[in-house]
Amino acid sequence: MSARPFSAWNHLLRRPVSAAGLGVVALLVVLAVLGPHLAPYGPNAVDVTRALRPPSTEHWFGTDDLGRDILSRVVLAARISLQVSLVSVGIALVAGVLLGLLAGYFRGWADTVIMRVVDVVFAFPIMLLAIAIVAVLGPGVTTATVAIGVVYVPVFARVTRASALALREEPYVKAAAAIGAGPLRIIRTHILPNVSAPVIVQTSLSLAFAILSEAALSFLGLGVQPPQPSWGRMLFDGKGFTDAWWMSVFPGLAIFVTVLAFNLVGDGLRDVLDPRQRSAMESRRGR
Amino acid sequence: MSSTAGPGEALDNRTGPLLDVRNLCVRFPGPREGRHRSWVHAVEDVSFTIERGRTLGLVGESGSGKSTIGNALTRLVQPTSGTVRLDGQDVLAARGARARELRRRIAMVFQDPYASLDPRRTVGATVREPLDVHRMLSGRAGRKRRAAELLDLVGLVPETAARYPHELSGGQRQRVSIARALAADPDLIILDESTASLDVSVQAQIMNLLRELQDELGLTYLFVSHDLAAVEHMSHHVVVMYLGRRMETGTTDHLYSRPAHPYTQALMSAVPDTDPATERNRERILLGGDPPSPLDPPSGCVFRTRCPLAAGECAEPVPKTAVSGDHDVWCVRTEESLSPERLRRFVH
Amino acid sequence: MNAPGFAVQDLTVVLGRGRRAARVVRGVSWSVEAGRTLGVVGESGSGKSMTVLASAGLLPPPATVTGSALLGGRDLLKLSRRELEGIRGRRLGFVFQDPMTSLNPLLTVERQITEGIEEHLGATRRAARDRARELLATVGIADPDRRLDAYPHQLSGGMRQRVMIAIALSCEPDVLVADEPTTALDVTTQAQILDLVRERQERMGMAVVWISHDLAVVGGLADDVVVMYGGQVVEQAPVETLHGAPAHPYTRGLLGARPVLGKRRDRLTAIPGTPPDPRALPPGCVFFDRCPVKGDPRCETEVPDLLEVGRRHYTRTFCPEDQ
Amino acid sequence: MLRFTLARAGHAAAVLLGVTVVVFALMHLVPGDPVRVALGTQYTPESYQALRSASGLDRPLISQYFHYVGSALTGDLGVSFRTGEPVTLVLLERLPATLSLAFAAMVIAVGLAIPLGVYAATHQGRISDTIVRVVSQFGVSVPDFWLGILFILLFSSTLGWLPPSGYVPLTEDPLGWLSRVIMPATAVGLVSGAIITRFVRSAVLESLGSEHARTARAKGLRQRIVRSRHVVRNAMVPVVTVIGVQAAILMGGVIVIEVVFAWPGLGRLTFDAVSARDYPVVQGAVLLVAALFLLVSMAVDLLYARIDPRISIR
Repeated sequence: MSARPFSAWNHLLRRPVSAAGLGVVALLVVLAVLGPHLAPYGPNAVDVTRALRPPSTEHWFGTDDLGRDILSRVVLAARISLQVSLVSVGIALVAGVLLGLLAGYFRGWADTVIMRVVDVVFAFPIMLLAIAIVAVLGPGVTTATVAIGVVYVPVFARVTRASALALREEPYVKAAAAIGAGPLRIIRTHILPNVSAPVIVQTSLSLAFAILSEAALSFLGLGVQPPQPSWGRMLFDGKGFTDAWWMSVFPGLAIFVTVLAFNLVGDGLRDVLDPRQRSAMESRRGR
Repeated sequence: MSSTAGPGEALDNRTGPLLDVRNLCVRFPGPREGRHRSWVHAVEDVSFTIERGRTLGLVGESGSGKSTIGNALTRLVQPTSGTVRLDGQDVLAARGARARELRRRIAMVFQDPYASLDPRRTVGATVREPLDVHRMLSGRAGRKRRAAELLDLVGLVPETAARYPHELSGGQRQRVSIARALAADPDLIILDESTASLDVSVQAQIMNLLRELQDELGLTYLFVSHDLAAVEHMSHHVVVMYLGRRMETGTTDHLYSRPAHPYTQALMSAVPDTDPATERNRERILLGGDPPSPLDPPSGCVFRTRCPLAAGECAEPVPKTAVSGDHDVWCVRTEESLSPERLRRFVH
Repeated sequence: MNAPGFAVQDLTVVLGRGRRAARVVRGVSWSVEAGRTLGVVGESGSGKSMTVLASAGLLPPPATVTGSALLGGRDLLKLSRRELEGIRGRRLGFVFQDPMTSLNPLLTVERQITEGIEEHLGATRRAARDRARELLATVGIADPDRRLDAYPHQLSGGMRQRVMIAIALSCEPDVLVADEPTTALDVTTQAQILDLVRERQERMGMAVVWISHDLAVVGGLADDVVVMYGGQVVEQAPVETLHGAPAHPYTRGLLGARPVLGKRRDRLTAIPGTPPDPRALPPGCVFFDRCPVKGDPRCETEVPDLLEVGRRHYTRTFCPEDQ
Repeated sequence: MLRFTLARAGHAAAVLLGVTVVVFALMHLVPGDPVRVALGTQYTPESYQALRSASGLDRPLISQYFHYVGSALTGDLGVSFRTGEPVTLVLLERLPATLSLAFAAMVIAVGLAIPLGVYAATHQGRISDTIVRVVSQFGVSVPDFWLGILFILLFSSTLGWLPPSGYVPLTEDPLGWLSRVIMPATAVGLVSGAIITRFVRSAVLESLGSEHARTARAKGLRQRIVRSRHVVRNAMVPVVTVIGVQAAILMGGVIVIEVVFAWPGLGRLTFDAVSARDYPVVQGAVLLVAALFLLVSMAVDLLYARIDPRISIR
């Protein structure tokens, strides 16, 4: 056992599967940042004479119906995908954790109101609500980001509330209260550090779902707007070209690998950080 | 208000008891039945005092309300009625700085050494927390030095400060809990089943440590436990509780040698004797059934539904009866239970 | 020796593999005859429960068990899974520590009692129900008809443990293994359960293995006591001998550590330190670093043998207390 | 049990009321004037007024809301901006296609997940467990609409085994329905199935290690009985909840998959309505799906209470 209890990084990197997930995430970040310098062609370098070429040494992923290089578009779409999912999960994280803490630690009417609203939002299939929000606000990157963020707020609120509720009953939180520590101090020193584990896990898993949601919205024409490349929209465009399988396979593969990477990291984090497993371990040691 | 209680402070109060609890009631909302809301009577009309430097043992089985009393004193639960005075100051009515000062003076050690320390904070941070909360000892260095002193006091090496709870054994963790409780120079320490989840050999270490600390620092304890032998070992005075009520109170010596309440007698006779020979040959009082629900306690004596001596009069309110000077019992049949041939059953 | 007793011989249990392997039980031997009670005493991590769970095949897979566990002339460790299933519940009944988690929350009391009876005795559902009702009455549950249809959460802790005992005794086993069955209960309830087990044993004549951390509980119940520490038997004796003339420093420490009702002392004789880690056991006596005696140069380097120091009295130390 | 059912139904009704508020509010969040937007190039002051009063948009907001809820209760969800048809009729026409697809997907998901999850858990650490874990990890991460596209590429375009799209009602031509539903249902079902599989596996693992399972073994019950009566049965309690939650996620997947397979259900309808800014239809579809989902989760809770005797007590 390591000296510090939460050297999550080391634990994570020691697990080959999680390390692979982290590697892919790192690669994606590199693509997102350096994409324009790495892509062999411009995203909208239309060349109808080269339309619908299968994969070759010149165009590794082939070309689309307008002769655009699919590899370049896949690479350049990484940035927008990551951007939408990071920002939307960021919105959901901040709002959800705040609401969850408010509901879970202070209970009372705040809890009642927040949880009723959460129940209502949970009554909609997530995708449907996102579509409805985008439908109302008009399609585009910003509205898609907001829509995905809004539908994930309740997820974070629930996770945080559940942890806060459980932590409130922990003897060490009671011990702090018995000493005379005020609610703000207790939240800062005892609750927040201890809810962070499930919230971090949820963040990673939500990033995966957000990538999927963004792809689905863009597929439906409600997210990223052409001509800006996006994985979801590329799939929609390729749908009609049943002979040009590469138009459908590679953008989809990009989504799949990205989502898989975030899921692997999330699962790894859960195993390393999950408080239930940890406490189960400790109680076994205890008696 | 100075943060460290000097010997000259509050001399005027030194004559009275340190802690004076009167008519404490704690009720929790129970399930709702239609429009009628039922109440869990966790603690009903409990009074006791603790003299400075002494230990009061609060003994009872699960559901007796003994832990709720500890929680009420540290204001983890809000009492329904009653008063709590520390050195003559009303603890429950205090607000603001005064309330914080009173909180400083009442500390608590919890049962589960695995759950009562924050897994993400070092031992040092945990022990320093009361100092931080009460803004005692300005300066990091001063607080660190104090933490090291405290660890030394409870028999841990100073290096322990840098370690995390999961690296310690149960006994070591409980020592950390005690160091935390001592940090802010409290007058009263509530020990809520503080040795219950430790192994026998470690329990003894902790009980010895607590007694040494009491002698050294003049501490006052409220020792809450289900363990009759441990309570006898630790306490000067004892309160026996059942279903939120006092059954019997008295000095430890008197109460343990002449238990007057049938419940106390049953409780004592249920403790297995370490000597196999006496254990086999003695008669014991076996109680039938289980305690009634605290949602709907019986009228009069709450023990009457399981009491071997119960009679019709037990359904009436029970007056306090003095057994001797410092020994009271809440039982109208106590003459019955004091009869010599009944006593012989468990006095060996 | 009486035939339907239970004996473990040189039982060793290793949990996990490689560097993290924990030797939780090391060469434990004891036996108990029909109608007699063996108390197995030790603190957490002493291997007291592991010994019995391992011999009945109730440990989760990454455990290596060697030695033998003899019941009715058969070695349980050599039986196939199917054969072992025929022994468990039929000839070997179990009662565990926490009756809340040990009973299935989704099944009625009736079903949890009858399934074993149907399995082992081939009883019909109706016959099994009648038997279950009878059993509840014999373990002291009032109104058994109503309780048959109850779910565990509707019963009190004491009643749940009575149900567990009814299940364990349902097929009239040769051996009852009780693994800390009163630890989770209040002291008055504990007294009820102890009384019940004593009474049942007198009627049915089975052997009882009572595992506990509490020497006092075992004192009133057992004929013989085995004291375990760090996976080994450190002392074994008839109960009177063990309490009257304990030979091992650890046993003496345990006896002195508990406050005794009616016998007040200023200090308890605490044992300093903490029990050893089964993944990193000392080369010599397991108790060495906590031992107040350390009266022999071999203590630190050699593991002492379990030697006879009196009639049926064995202890594993280089410095047994003078008798 | 009756009291539990009533309490649960009361809760669902309250949430549904909240849902109507959200759905109603969505409509009124539309930047600009929805009627004007909807009319687009066909805008004339007369047609504007006509559509506006027909939709009740000329009244105060509160009264509009009560009117909306009142009408919804009587089954009136307004008229489509685009076709002028009653929204309720439009929705009812599309409902069977969606329900049959969702149902088929759920059957595939649960039908795969429970046996696979149980098998993996009872063979923990073996190669078969690893395979199930890897495949379900992939399944969780794959976008269902991409899976649908791949299916079309493989089974329709390349192999020519199945029709690439279209819909035949189940009642008219069961075999035709089956040949068309199999690809979209599998695409959605595999993803949900993967999520449920992982959950089943961990629930069964936990149940295998539980103390009551140890008691069952200590009774000498045969392994098969221990597993079916004590391990899997208890593991199903949390699994039921997850299946309920998955029903919602699956409905979301169905919307997109309907677009891929030109499946004339609510999803396709919503998609078209969003593109055409036909707000009453969007509103109606969202409300209907939310109501359906509430119904499902209520059914799940009641099922939960039937399995777990501890629930109905509360």
